[in-house]
Amino acid sequence: MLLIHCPYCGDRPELEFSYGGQAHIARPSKPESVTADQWVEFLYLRSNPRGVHAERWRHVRGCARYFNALRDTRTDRFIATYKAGEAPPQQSGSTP
Amino acid sequence: MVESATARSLEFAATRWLRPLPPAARCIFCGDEAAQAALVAALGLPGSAANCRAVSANGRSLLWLGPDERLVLAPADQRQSLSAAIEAATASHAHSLVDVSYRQVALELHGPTAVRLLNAQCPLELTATAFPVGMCTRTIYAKTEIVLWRTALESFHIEVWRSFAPYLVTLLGDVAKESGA
Amino acid sequence: MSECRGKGGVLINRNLVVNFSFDGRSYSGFAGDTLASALLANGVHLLGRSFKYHRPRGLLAAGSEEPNALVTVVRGNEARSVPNLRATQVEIYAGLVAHSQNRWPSLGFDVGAVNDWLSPLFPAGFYYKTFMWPRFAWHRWYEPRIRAAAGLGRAPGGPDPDSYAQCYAHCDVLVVGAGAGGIAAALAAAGSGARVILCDENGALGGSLLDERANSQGGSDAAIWLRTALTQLAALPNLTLLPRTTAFGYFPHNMLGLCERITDHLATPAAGVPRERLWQVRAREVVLATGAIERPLVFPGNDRPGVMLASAARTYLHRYGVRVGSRVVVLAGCDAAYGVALDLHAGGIGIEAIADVRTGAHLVAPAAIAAARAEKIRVVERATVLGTSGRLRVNSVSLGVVAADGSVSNAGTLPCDALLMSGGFTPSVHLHSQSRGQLQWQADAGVFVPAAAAENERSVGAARGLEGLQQALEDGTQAGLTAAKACGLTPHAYSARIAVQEYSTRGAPGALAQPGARTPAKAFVDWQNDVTTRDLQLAMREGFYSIEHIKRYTTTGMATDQGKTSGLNALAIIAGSSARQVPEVGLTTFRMPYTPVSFGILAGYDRGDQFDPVRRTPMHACAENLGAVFEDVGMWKRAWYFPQRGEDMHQAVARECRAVRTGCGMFDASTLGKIEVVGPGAVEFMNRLYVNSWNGLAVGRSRYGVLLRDDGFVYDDGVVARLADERFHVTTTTGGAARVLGMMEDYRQTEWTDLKVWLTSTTEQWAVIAVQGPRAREVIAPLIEGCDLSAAALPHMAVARGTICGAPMLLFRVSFTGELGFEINVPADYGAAIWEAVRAAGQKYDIVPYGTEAMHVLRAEKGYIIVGQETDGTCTPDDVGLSWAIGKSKPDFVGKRSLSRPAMLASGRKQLVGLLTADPHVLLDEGAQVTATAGQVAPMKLIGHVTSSYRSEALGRSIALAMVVDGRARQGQTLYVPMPGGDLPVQVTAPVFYDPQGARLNG
Amino acid sequence: MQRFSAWSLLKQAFGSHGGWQPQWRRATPKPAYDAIVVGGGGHGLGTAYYLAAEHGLRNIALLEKSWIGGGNTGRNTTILRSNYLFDESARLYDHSLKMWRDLSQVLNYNVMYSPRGVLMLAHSVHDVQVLKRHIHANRCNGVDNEWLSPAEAKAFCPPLNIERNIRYPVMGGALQRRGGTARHDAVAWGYARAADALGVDIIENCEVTGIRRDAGGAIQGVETSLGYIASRKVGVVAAGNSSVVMGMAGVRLPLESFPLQALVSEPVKPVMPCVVMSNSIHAYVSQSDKGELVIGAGTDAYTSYTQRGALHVNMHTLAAICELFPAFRRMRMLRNWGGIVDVSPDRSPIIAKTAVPGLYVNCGWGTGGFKATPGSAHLFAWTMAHDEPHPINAPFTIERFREGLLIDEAAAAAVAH
Ligand SMILES: Cc1cc2nc3c(=O)[nH]c(=O)nc-3n(C[C@H](O)[C@H](O)[C@H](O)COP(=O)(O)OP(=O)(O)OC[C@H]3O[C@@H](n4cnc5c(N)ncnc54)[C@H](O)[C@@H]3O)c2cc1C
Ligand SMILES: NC(=O)c1ccc[n+]([C@@H]2O[C@H](COP(=O)([O-])OP(=O)(O)OC[C@H]3O[C@@H](n4cnc5c(N)ncnc54)[C@H](O)[C@@H]3O)[C@@H](O)[C@H]2O)c1
Ligand SMILES: Cc1cc2nc3c(=O)[nH]c(=O)nc-3n(C[C@H](O)[C@H](O)[C@H](O)COP(=O)(O)O)c2cc1C
Ligand SMILES: [Zn+2]
Repeated sequence: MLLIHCPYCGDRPELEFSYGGQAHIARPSKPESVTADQWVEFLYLRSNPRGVHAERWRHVRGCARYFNALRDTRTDRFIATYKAGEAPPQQSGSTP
Repeated sequence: MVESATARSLEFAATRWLRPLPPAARCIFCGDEAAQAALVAALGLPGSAANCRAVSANGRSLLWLGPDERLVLAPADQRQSLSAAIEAATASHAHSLVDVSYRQVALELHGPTAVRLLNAQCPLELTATAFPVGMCTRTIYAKTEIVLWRTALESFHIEVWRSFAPYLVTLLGDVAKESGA
Repeated sequence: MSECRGKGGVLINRNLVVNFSFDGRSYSGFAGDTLASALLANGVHLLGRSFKYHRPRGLLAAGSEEPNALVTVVRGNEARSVPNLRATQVEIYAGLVAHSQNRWPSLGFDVGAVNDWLSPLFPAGFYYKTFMWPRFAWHRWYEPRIRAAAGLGRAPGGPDPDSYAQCYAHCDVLVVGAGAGGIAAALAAAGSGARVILCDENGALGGSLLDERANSQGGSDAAIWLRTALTQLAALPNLTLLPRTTAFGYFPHNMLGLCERITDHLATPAAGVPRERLWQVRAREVVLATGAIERPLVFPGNDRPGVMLASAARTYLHRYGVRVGSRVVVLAGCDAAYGVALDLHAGGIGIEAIADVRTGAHLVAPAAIAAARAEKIRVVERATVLGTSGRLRVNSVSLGVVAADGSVSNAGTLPCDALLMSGGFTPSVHLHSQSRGQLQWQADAGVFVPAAAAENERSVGAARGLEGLQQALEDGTQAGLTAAKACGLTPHAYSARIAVQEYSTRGAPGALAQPGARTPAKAFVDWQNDVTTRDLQLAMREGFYSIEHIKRYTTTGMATDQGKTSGLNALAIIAGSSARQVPEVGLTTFRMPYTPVSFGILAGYDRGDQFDPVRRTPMHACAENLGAVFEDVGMWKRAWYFPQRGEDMHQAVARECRAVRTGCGMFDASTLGKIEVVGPGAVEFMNRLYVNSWNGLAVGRSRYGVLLRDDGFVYDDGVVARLADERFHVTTTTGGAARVLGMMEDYRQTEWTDLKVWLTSTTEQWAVIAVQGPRAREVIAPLIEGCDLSAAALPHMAVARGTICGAPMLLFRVSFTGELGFEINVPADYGAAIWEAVRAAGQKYDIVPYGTEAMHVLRAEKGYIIVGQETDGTCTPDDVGLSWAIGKSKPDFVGKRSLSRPAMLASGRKQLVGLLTADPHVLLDEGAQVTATAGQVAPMKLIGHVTSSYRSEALGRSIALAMVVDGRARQGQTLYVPMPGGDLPVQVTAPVFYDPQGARLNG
Repeated sequence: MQRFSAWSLLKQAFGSHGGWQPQWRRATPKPAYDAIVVGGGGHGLGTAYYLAAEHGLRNIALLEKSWIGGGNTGRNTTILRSNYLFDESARLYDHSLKMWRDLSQVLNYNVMYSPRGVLMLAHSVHDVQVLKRHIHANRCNGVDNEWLSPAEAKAFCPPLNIERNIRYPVMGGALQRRGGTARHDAVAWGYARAADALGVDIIENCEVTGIRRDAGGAIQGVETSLGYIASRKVGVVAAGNSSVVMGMAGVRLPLESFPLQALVSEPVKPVMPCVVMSNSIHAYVSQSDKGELVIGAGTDAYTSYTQRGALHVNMHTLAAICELFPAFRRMRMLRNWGGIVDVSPDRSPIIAKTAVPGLYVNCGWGTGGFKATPGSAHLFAWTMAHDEPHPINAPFTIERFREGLLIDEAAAAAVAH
C-alpha cells in the first residue's frame, strides 16, 4: 500500500485515495472545433511511460481534492505531489 | 410520532467503550476563504479550523474536511436556526450550505483501547503526536468512510453515513471481542 | 521417551510432559518441544515422503527452512486441519494430532514409492514430452492421475470455524528477527526513544543465541545475555514484542506484513481469541536481522532420513536436549561444522568422523581441525561422499578422498545413524530483496549479501553475511542507533558484549566432487520438489539457459520452502555446469510470502454479512415486516417484491402492478443517489455536464437528465430538480451514486475551475417514498400541509416543499410508472414513520407496497430505460431514444463531441424498440438474441438482443424491450429470437406499450 | 526437431537422458531479417511460428528483452474460455479456443490443455441478466456456454459455497465446458521449439531500444541492446511494454499498463475440479496439475511497471475466495507475483497494421490474453504476412477508437479474464 503525500493533509495511506490517470490533459475548451485526431488523443491516448509519470490522484477518503503527482513507474517512488493547477516541479538532472 | 422518530439516529447498546451520540444539527458548508471566515463568525467560534483540525465553542463545532469544505455540528434543536443564521451571515459570499443532519450519525469511541480498536481497520497513524487531540479527517474504517475526530486523548468522535453505521458498530464489536476490550 | 533425549535444552520444561500423536501413534514430549524435536526425542526419524518420488524423508533442518518434514495437523475435525505444516515449526500441545502426508497406505510402506523405481522415466519436464496421444487423453486419463499423485496434504474439509484478526501499526523502527543482531538493534533504537516493534517467527526469542553450548555453570554466556536483554526489552514501554510473528512481505514505502500466530500452539485456546493476526506495519525505518540459513551439501543419497544440517543437530541438542543420533558423521563444508561436532561430542554424542569436503587447503582453518583432533575426533580431509545407505534412516556413508588431480579414491564406509552436513550459511536476504534492495555477490564467501537499499532499511548480522555473535551484536546496535537517528532521535549509547567460541560460517555452495562413474543414486538439490543435480543438468542440455527457465523446467525452488536451502546450491551447480559465474547466472525473484501465510488472515474480518457493508434504507424494517424479499443492488438491500401468503414472485409482482395501475402503490426509492449542486455556477455546471439544457428550468420544476461520459456513451440518468436559482437536487441511479459524484468532482475540480459550485451527497439525508397510481393524490393529501397538490399547482415534474405529518418534506411530482405519482422526500429519521403513515392513509384505497421488480415492469410498459439494463456502456442517447433530452443549442456538454464520431452517426446502430411475441403467453428471455430471418444456424447474423422482458399485467401479455440494429426503421417487421427449441417470431413495436400519450401521468 | 513421445522418453531413459537436444538454439542476431517479432511471450513466439509454418517466411527473428515467456505469459492464471459477448470477440476467442484443442499435437509439446470447465458466478439479479445475455449470444455464435442453477453449480464444483448465509450468495453461473486451463510455460517453450525448428532465430536478452524508419516513414529495422538489426517488417507484441516500444516508432497507443497480481497456495490433493470466476466479487481460482490453487487478483489502481502490486488487492481477493470456499480459509499462500497488463479503453485487443508501413502491433490483451495466444498469434502472423488483417481481427484496429467502433467487453461484462 503506497504512502501518498496529499498536499493538504500530509502522508496518507493509499486506501484513502483514488487514482485519476495521467495529469495535465486539458479537455479542449471547444471540443466541437477539434479534429478527430485531437479528440481521440484527448479521450484515449496516454503517455503510459516507463519512468516518471505525471498523474492525478484524488484524496477521496480525505480532503476529497484532486492533486497531481510525479511518480516513477519503475519503482512506484513518488518524486513530488503538487496541487491541481500548479506546474509540475522541475526535476533535477536526469530521471532517477 | 414524528418526534420519537427524530431521536432515533443510531441505535445500539452502549458499551464501556462505545456509545451512540445524540442526534445533531449538521451541515456541510463549502466556499472560499472569505466565505469560511464569515461562517466562523456566524458560528461564534474563536477562529477558523486549520487543515485537518476542528474548532469548537458553545456546543458548536467546525470540522475541516477539505480546503473549501467544512462540517458544522451543533445541538439538534438548532437544526432550523443554524442554517438560517449561516445563510444570513454568508449571503454575500459564493458558497454552498447543505443540511446533512440525517445523512450521518455519530458515535463516540473512548477508553484506553480506542486507538487499538480503530487501528484494527483504520490505516492512519493514531499516536497523540501524529493524530493529536483536535485533529479530524475523513478516512476509512475497513470498507466504510468515516470522519474521525479526536476529542480527547482517549476519545474519538466518529461520523458515519447512516446505512454504514451497523457495519461499523458490528465490526468494532467484533474487534473488541477478540481483543478482550 | 527414549535415550534420544539427553541433558539440557533451554526451551523445554521437563516438568511438563505433553502427549501427542503422530500417524495415530501416541508419543510424549515436553512443553517447549516442536513436533520435530519431540519426534526425534522418540527416535522417530521418518517424517514424510517426497513430492514426486515418494522417497522416505526425515528432518533436514530445525527451523522454517525445513523442506521435508511436512505434516497435517488436525484440531478436532477436518475443518480445523492444516496441511503442509513444517514439523519444525509446530509447537506441541497436549492432544496434538499430526499426520504424515503424501503416502499410502502408510508412511513406512508407501506404494507411491514405485515412482522412485520408475524415476528414469520421470526426469525434469517429462510431462511436456508425453501424454499427448490420443488427443483427448491428457485431460481424460493422464491428468487426473498426475493430479492425484501430486499435491502434498489434503485441503481442510469444512468451513473454518476460527476467526482471524488484522491491524495496522506504525512505528519508528521495525526490527525483524530477534537473534543477537535484532535484539541489540531493538534495544539500541528503543533505548534512544524510538517506538520499536520487534518480531520473530519463533515462539522463543534469541535466534542463534539459543544454540550456544552451556558452560560449566550450566548456562552459556549467550543465554545469560539473552535473559538480561529480554528482561530489558520487556520493560521498555515503547517496544512491542511479537513472538511467533513472521515478517512475510515487504511492500512499497516501508510497509511490511507480519503474520502473528496466536492460538495454534495452545491446547485449548480461549473462546473468541483469533487464530492469527495480520499486522500491516508502516515503519519509518526497518532493521532486518533475519540471520542466515545453512546450506546442505549435494551428494548421492543425501536425502535419507538422518541426513541433516549440522546446525540443526546443534539446535536440537541445545534447545531441546535431543540427540539426533549416537554415531554421527559430520560433513564439513565450513568451519562451523567443527563447532557442531565439538558441541555434540561434549553432549555425549559419538562423532565417528568429521569429513572435511573442502579441497582448497587454504579454506580450512587449522584451528578447527586441531580442536577436533584434540578431542580425539577423526578428521578426514579432502573428503567426498560416494554414497549412503539405509532405507528409512541412514546407516552408513561411503567416503572418498579427492586427490590433487581431482581423482577420487575410496576411503571406506562408515556406519552412522546421523549424517550432518554444512555447506556454509546463506544470508536471509529475502525481505531486503522483496523491497527491491540490491544484492551483491561476495565471491570469497560464495553468497549474495544486501547492497543498496530501496527503502529505509538495513540488514544486520548474519543477514548481511557477518560472522560471529559479537559482530552481530555490534552491527545490530549500530543499525538500531542509525535507525533511531534517521527518525530524528538522539541515539543513546548502548553496547553489548558476549564472548563465545565461534568458527567461521563461510563455505562454498554447490555439489560435492563426484567420482567419474555415473551412480544411480540421486543427489538432491531441492528436497521438497525432488530436484536432483541431474535434473538441472538435463535442463541445461535441453537448452534452458536462463535461471528462470531452469527453475520452471525443473521446479527447483518452487516448493513450499521456496528454495530456502536449495537456491544457492542450484545456482552454483548451474554455474559450474555452464562455465558461468554465479552472479552471471543470477537469482530468481524473491517474492512474498517469506513462509506461507493462511488465507484467513488476509481475508480477516471480511466475512459473512460483514464481507461488505449491508446498506439498508430507513424503511427497511417496514418492508421486512411486510414480508418483502430483498435483492442486492450494489451494497443496498432493496425490496424486490412483497409476496403475500401463498404467492410466488410472478403472482406478487402482478398484484403489485395491478394496484399501481388501478389504485395506488408505494415504493421505497431511498437508494437513488442524490447530489446537491449549489453555487452561482450551478446552472452552467449542469449545462456543461448533462446533455440537457437547464437554463429554462424554473425553480420548483424538475427534468429528466441524461449524463454521458466524454466518449459519448450513456453513463447515468435521473431526475434533476431546481430548488433555488443556484441549487439543484440531482438524482442518480442507485449503483451510480458514488461514481457520478466522482465524475462531477473531477470536472468541477480539474476542468471547470472557473465555476463557483459545490457538490454535496445527500443520498442518505433523505428517505424517499414513491406513491404512484390514480389514487396517489387522495392517499397523501390528508397527510400533507403547506403545499397544494392540485394538478394545476403541482403539475407533472413540479417540486414543492411542505410538511407531512409535521415532518419537513420535499415533494416531487414524478412518475417512473406512467401513473400519477409523487415522491415524498423526508429526512431519513422520519422515513419509517411516514412510510407507515402513508400506508395507513392508503388502506382505504387498498394501497400496495411494491418492490423493484414491479417497478421494472411498470417502467418497461412505459418504455423508460434502466441504465445498465437497456444500456451497457455502448449506447448513445439516440440509441435509446433520448435525443429529445439533448439541449440542441448548447455549444458543448460532456460527450457531445464524441457523438459526432462517424460510427456514432452511421446507420446500423442498435436502437431501442419494443418486441411483442406472436404468442402473447411466450415470455422472452432477457439477453436473448434477435435475428432478421428465421432458421439460421450458428454462427448467426445477430441484429440485436432483448434487454428487458416481463409479463405485463396491464396489457395482459408479455412485452419486451430490445436493442435492435436500425430498430426504429423496423417497426412492424417480424424478427426472430432464436432459442434452443426454435425461433420465436416477434413483432417490432415502439418501446412504449402503455398509455403512449402519457395522459395518465398528468392526471 | 527431436520428436517428443512416450517412446522417445523411454529410449532416453536408457541413456540416462544424455541424448536430449536443446529445445531451441541460443541464436545470435544476423544483420537483417525478413521479419522481426518483438516480444517473446506466447503471442510473439506463436507469431514467429505461424509466420514460418504457414506463410513460408524463413528468415525471422524473435527478439526478447529478457527470457522468453517471462512476461505475462509466465505470470497468468491460465484461464481459457471463449464465451465473450460481442460477435467480434466471440469469433476471435473461439478461433483461439479451437486451436488449443490440438496445440499439443501441432507443436509436439504437451501444453496440458485441460478443458475442465470455466464456471462464472452470478451474485445479483443484474449478474444473472448479464450472464444470460452472454449465454444466448454465445449459443447463436456457436460458442458453448450454459446456465447452471446454484445446485447444479455445486454439483459441478463441490467445494463451492451456495449457502444463503454469505453476503452475495451464488445465484447461478454460466459454464463453458470447453473452457479450462493450460500450462503457461509449455506454451512459450512449445512455440519456441517449433519455431526454432523452422529456422526462426530466438534471441533472448535482446531489448529493442529504438525503431528506425526510412525517409518515407517506413520501417527499416530496430536498435537493440545487441546492436542494429534490419528488417522491413516488424511486429510488436510487447504486452505491458507496448506503449514503450511503439513510442520508439512515434506511435501512441490507447493503453495504460497496470499491475495485475496472482498467487498460488501450497499444493494439496485435488479439491477444485474446474475453474471458478466471480467478476462481481473478484475471485478467480483453479487448481494446477501440481496441486496449488492458482488465484487471480484484481489490478492495482495505478499504472506501474514494477511487476508487483499491493497487499490489499490480494486481501480483497482472498476474502472473496474464503466466502465462496470457506474451507480454504486455512489454506496458505505460497507465492504471490505481479505482471504488467496493457489495458485498452474497451478492454479489447488491438491486432493491426499501423500508420507506419511495415510496423504491426498486437497488444491490449490486458487481463485476459493468455487464452487467445494461439488465435492471436495465428491472426497476427497472417496480418504481418499479408499486410492486411484477417477477417477475424479486422475489427480490432487502432482506428476503432477514433471512429467510435468500440468492442466494449468491459462495459458489457465488468471484467474480462
Ligand atoms: C496475473 C495475471 C493473470 C492473468 N490471468 C489470465 C487468465 O487467467 N487468462 C487469460 O487469458 N489471460 C490472463 N492474463 C493475461 C495474459 O497473461 C496476457 O494477456 C498474455 O499472456 C499476453 O501474452 P503476450 O505474449 O502478449 O505478452 P507477454 O507474455 O507479456 O510477452 C511480451 C514480451 O515482450 C517482451 N518485451 C517487452 N518490451 C520489449 C523490448 N523493448 N524488446 C524486446 N522484448 C520486449 C517482454 O519481456 C515479454 O516477454 C493474466 C495476466 C496476469 C499478469
Ligand atoms: N554469518 C553467518 O553466516 C551465520 C550463520 C549462522 C549463525 N550465525 C550466528 O548468528 C548470530 C548472528 O545473529 P543474527 O541476529 O544475525 O541472526 P540469528 O540467526 O541469531 O537471528 C535471526 C532471527 O530472525 C528470525 N527470522 C528470520 N526471518 C524472519 C522473518 N521473516 N520474520 C520473523 N523472524 C525471522 C529467525 O527465526 C531468528 O530468530 C551469530 O551468533 C552468528 O555467529 C552466523
Ligand atoms: C499458473 C502458475 C503456477 C505457479 N505455481 C508456482 C508454484 O507452484 N511454486 C512457485 O514457487 N511459483 C509458482 N508460480 C509463480 C512463479 O514462481 C513466478 O512467481 C511467476 O512466474 C512470476 O515470476 P517472478 O515471480 O519471477 O517475477 C506459478 C505461476 C503460475 C503462472
Ligand atoms: Zn487530503
